[in-house]
Amino acid sequence: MAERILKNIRIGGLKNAVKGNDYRKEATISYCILIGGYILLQILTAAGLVGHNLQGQFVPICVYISLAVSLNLVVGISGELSLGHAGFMAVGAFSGILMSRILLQSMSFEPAILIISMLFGALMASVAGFIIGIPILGLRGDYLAIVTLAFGEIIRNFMNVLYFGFVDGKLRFAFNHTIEGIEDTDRIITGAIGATGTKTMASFTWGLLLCLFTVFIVLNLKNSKQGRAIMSIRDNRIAGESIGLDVRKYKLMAFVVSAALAGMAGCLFGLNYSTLVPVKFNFNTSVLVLVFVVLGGVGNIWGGIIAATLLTILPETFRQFADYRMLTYAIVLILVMIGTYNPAIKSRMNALFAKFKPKKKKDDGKVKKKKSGKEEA
Amino acid sequence: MIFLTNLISGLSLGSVYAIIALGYTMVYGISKMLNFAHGDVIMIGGYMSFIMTMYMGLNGWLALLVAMVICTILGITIERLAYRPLRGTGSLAVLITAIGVSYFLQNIALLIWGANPKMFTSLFNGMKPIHAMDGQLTITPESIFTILANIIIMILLTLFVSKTKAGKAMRAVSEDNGAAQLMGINVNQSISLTFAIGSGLAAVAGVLMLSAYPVLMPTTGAMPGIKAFTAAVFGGIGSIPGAMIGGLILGIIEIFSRAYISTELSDAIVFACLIIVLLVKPTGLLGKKISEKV
Amino acid sequence: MKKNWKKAVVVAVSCMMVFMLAACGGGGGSSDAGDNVLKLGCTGPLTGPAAIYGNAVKNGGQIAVDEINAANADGVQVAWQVEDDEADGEKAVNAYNKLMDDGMQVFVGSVTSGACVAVAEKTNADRVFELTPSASQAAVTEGKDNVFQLCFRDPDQGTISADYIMENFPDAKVGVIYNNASDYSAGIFDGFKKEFEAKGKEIVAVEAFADDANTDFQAQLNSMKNAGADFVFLPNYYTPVSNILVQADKMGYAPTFFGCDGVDGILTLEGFDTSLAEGVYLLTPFTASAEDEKTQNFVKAYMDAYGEEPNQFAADAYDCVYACYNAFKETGLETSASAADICEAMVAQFTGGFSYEGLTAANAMKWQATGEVDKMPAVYVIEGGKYVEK
Amino acid sequence: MADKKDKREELMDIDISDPGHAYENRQEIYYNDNVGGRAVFVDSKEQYDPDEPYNDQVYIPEKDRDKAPILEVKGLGIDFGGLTAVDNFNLTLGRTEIGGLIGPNGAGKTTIFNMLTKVYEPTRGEIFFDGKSTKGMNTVDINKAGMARTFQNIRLFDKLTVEENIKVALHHTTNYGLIDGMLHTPKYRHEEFRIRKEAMKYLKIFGMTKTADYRAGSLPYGAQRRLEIMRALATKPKLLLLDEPAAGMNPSETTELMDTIREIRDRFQIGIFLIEHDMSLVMGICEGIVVLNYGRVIAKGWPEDIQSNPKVIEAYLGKSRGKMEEEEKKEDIEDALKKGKLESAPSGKPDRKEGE
Repeated sequence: MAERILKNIRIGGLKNAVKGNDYRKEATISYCILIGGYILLQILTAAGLVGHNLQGQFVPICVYISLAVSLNLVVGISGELSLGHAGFMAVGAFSGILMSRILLQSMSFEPAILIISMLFGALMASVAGFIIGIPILGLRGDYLAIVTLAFGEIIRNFMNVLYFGFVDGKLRFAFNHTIEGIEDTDRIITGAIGATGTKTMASFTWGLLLCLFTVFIVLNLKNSKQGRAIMSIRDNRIAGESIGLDVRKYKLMAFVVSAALAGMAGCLFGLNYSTLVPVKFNFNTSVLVLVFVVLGGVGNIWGGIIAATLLTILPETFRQFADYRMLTYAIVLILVMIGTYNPAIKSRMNALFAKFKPKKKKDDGKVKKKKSGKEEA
Repeated sequence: MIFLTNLISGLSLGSVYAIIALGYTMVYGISKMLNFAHGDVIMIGGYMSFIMTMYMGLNGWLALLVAMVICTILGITIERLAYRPLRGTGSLAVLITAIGVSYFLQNIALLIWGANPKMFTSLFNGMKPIHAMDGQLTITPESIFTILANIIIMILLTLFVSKTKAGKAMRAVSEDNGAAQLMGINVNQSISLTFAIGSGLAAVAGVLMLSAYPVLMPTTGAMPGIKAFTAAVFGGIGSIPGAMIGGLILGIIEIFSRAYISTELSDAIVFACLIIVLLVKPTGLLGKKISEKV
Repeated sequence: MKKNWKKAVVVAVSCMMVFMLAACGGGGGSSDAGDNVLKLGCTGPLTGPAAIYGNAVKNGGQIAVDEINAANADGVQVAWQVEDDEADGEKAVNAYNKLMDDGMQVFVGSVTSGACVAVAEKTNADRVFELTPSASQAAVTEGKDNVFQLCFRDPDQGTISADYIMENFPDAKVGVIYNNASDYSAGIFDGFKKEFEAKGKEIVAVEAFADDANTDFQAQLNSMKNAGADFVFLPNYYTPVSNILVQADKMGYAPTFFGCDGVDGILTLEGFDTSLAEGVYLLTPFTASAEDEKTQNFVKAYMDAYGEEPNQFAADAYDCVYACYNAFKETGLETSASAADICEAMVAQFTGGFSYEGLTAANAMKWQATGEVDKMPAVYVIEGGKYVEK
Repeated sequence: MADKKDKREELMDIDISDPGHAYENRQEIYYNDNVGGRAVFVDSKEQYDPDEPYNDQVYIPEKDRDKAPILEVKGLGIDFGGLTAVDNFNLTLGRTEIGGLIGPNGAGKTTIFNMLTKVYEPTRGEIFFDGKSTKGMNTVDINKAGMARTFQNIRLFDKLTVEENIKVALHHTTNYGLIDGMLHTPKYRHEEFRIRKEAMKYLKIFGMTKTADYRAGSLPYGAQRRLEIMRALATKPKLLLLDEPAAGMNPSETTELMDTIREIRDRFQIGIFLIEHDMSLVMGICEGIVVLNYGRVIAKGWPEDIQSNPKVIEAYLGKSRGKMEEEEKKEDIEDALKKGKLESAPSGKPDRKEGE
């Protein structure tokens, strides 16, 4: 019996086609940036070329990188706009601080305390992500965004009335006002005053490990059955359902993993400062992380890493503008957004680059396939 | 009686939210973007009106008019310079730009008018509050006028959108940008007009809000902006009556939860109500159901 | 096409990285006002919702610095550098590090408590002397020998207020409206409540709010009214207090209001109808209408320079600069001394009976080893648009 | 390195002549024009009896004799806000049969597909898939039960590669959990390699191995259509629903597509139910055809019956024409029905109904 094998697709038909995502390349670039940056900065620090100001930002930069990468899981890979990432960061930070204080009563080995606290922070944040995730998964687009914003605010509001502390060595908590009979030094979390007396344990190396871990998890997830399912649902929800993908399950998965990673990052952030107030985790922080993601290119992991680093350092370098610092930052933000996304500027820049690289074939991206298809018919 | 007092202050607060939310909802309807700088336009409107009355010696109402004109121009300028270059590049890029604009407005206000708060003189300063039921029930002129203004704006806007040519063009653009263009509608003009109306309303909202809650600072617009955005989503973003209903309900929930449940958690309660509403009606109270063609 | 674009970004980004490293690196001092200069640094919110406090400290400190430099043209000069921290711990640490890069020797900050606790940890580790003008939380100085406060601690203010109220208004039914999202407000309320309950008295109504900007206070005020409160304690800054006064007036509710040092400044609020504040009590160590010569001079200089009346924060900063300057002179060190050396000597001064008479206390201020300041606040009442001492 | 090379070779060296299921029956069922009735379109108002699955006259391939028909639809109907879009739709489709659904634009064809796959919940009627009622199932359950579909307007996962598009469809047979996925455990590696091989097999069958690494959204139109069919097949369905597979194709591509569809049925031994406007395709490969107009079945039968059915011609022509004109047109349409394609005719309601 003769095989009826279909004719192969003509090569010519692929001249406008675009190659897909190269996971290995993406991973290599991401890890190289992280490790290379770490080594470079360590050398510069050892050589005394890095000032206090930049040194002090190492840990926050790492935290923001992790946050940007984890938010990318929701915004870029799952395709949902989340405006409440700081909420998960808050849950992770405060539960991590709480755990570290409890552990400090019986342990003194800091790396172990840090790791357990971070895992606990991740766990609590993922629980929060799960609780938040369930109701919102039926929502779409901007409605989902507003609900994440609302949850972020609820978490912060709730932190304002939450009190934790030791009374006679026992952990006690209360809502509103104060815990009966507590000594000032035994307070852990005091409502709006936040967490005080935290023992700072974070360091640049821990920050790097956190970043590597986050990138590892997110990139691996992206290139796995689950990640493909999440991206499929982003690209076409109805088609995803038609091939049997459980939309809610995978959206929830992306949301919970992202929350857990944000919780971990939040915990490291919390353990980098001796005090932490709930106001820190307001809408502005969520937006800040979103800015990293968008500026780095939605879905682009290493772009997010670079954007987070630059935008954390940028306001600090603008200190020389004194009173005009934040104004300058705002203007730069607007200009960079227009410069990166405006179609006219984009194509002009591309044309400019094409001149430098005459040998490389220009592919004009996705030409409207569907139109040409219909014309043929 | 306390109930009635709370209801009235809830309605009044809700009316402020509603007027701000109208700006959000119209802009969203036409350009599908969340204009997070809207709250800061309110603040600018407040400062303009303040300056006109305090330094230029203008009458409050005249100052309101000037503030409206300035905010309208501001709205159009923002749209032209910051949002138009990004049209058609996806809502995220514009969202971030809007946040950039918001920072910009706040910081420029800080530089010009300083960090010290100003006390806004109420537009209805000469009028006396109405006391009824042996002083148990108090109705301030601000409440009355805010609620009235909300109703009038609502009616005018509905008429504008449904009866006038420009309004119909706006609706056409918000339905289908490309098709509207093919029908010969000037899309740029329609969008500019929307921003103009939204920003003009922001000035009104700012003056009304500051008449009732008079502290004016560079960050004055931030929280009402977020609340109004919530209100717009509550009612179904893109829907004009939805914005009004959403605003009113939000105001009432906020005041009632403060009065009867907890002042500490009132914001959390407001947001929790929003979530519950969206669970029952995923596109808000009056929002259009999104149906995808299969 | 897209790839090329991304490469462009990468190139641009790497250029910027290099630039930034160059900008951030180095750590050399930048302000060279002269040889014999003591470098004071401060971080505070110069932008954002709390910008008013940071700017007041910046300006108040500048007045003191200008005075000192004018008076000692040949002696020790003072440099004054204030960096923005947006009232945020993370930014404050960054700002502090920037000051360190610029060669700061004595740290006069931070302005807000939350930020200050985070920075105090660093100054303690770096051995930099710290005197904060306005960070009033107990946690600021806790366990740190190098950190001192020039202001009252929040709970202490609450305690003193409670004592004053119980003594002078024994029959008052007291209600409280406080900001539960503000550490300052919550801290004072904490002390107030403790003291009140310790004395076996009852607060008839407690209501909170979460936003210092524009809030509708009718629900809170109604609750006060219903509970029959004829005395309302407002441990808040003057922004919400002015809002409360306006709204209370509109609803015709007129109890006796009692505020803390944050209420100072309410009379000079632009556009505020001062008649609404008539009869408001406040417990504060400083008012701009005080009639002693020092205050008058300070107020005049401030008005000339910045066109507005100084508030409590400005006065605290003024005092801080002078206290640090005086203490430094008494140590006998040269300005070329390292920050750590200055720190040890200054700590010895502050714990060893150094005293300073300033604007913000009726008595000469002295410091305890815990970092707390000993000073007495006074209670004022607003009468005829002026603060009148009680 | 050697290991890697082996793997790559293993990937490319796939034996696609592997018949899979009962491939040998192919000839028997292919172009089966056994007279006396077919499995398709038995107008079964009476209850389906599992003991006696097909009526005696129906020709049934040996292997299907003791099984229920793959799809049985009874009295299916749906209303959109009082408007009846589809009413009283009945159908029986054999296990390895190619059925066609035609009708003017807006007749409700895609709506029927949407009801079958539970994108819409039917207002009335029952659907038995593989002998089981699909009541209470959702789109995902339907696919898991073994029904896969393509879409009128192509719905691919545009930003994923061709290979990934197929891998996603192999999702349920990929056997590892979230933790394996996040940490890339040996289990992950093993399974990924297996499904990669399987994906390559589909690509080879459909002659698209070269496209494996390209983004699905950037492929030419014809390749996208093919990929969509492949993706549906990769979920290992028992019934494949194709919504206008030839839309936008030129005649030679359409011929190629006809071969493809037959090949799919023969190779995978599944039932196929398709919507199409291209009459040459429908008449060329469908063993049974149902014609829909205004949501109601107006004709059923073999291609030959449909071609000469006056109701069908009227549906495509419309009623309100003058007689002369009508005759003229009738010839045209008959001609078209016999030979080529008939894109669309003046028609009634829009294809899509807004929910509630």
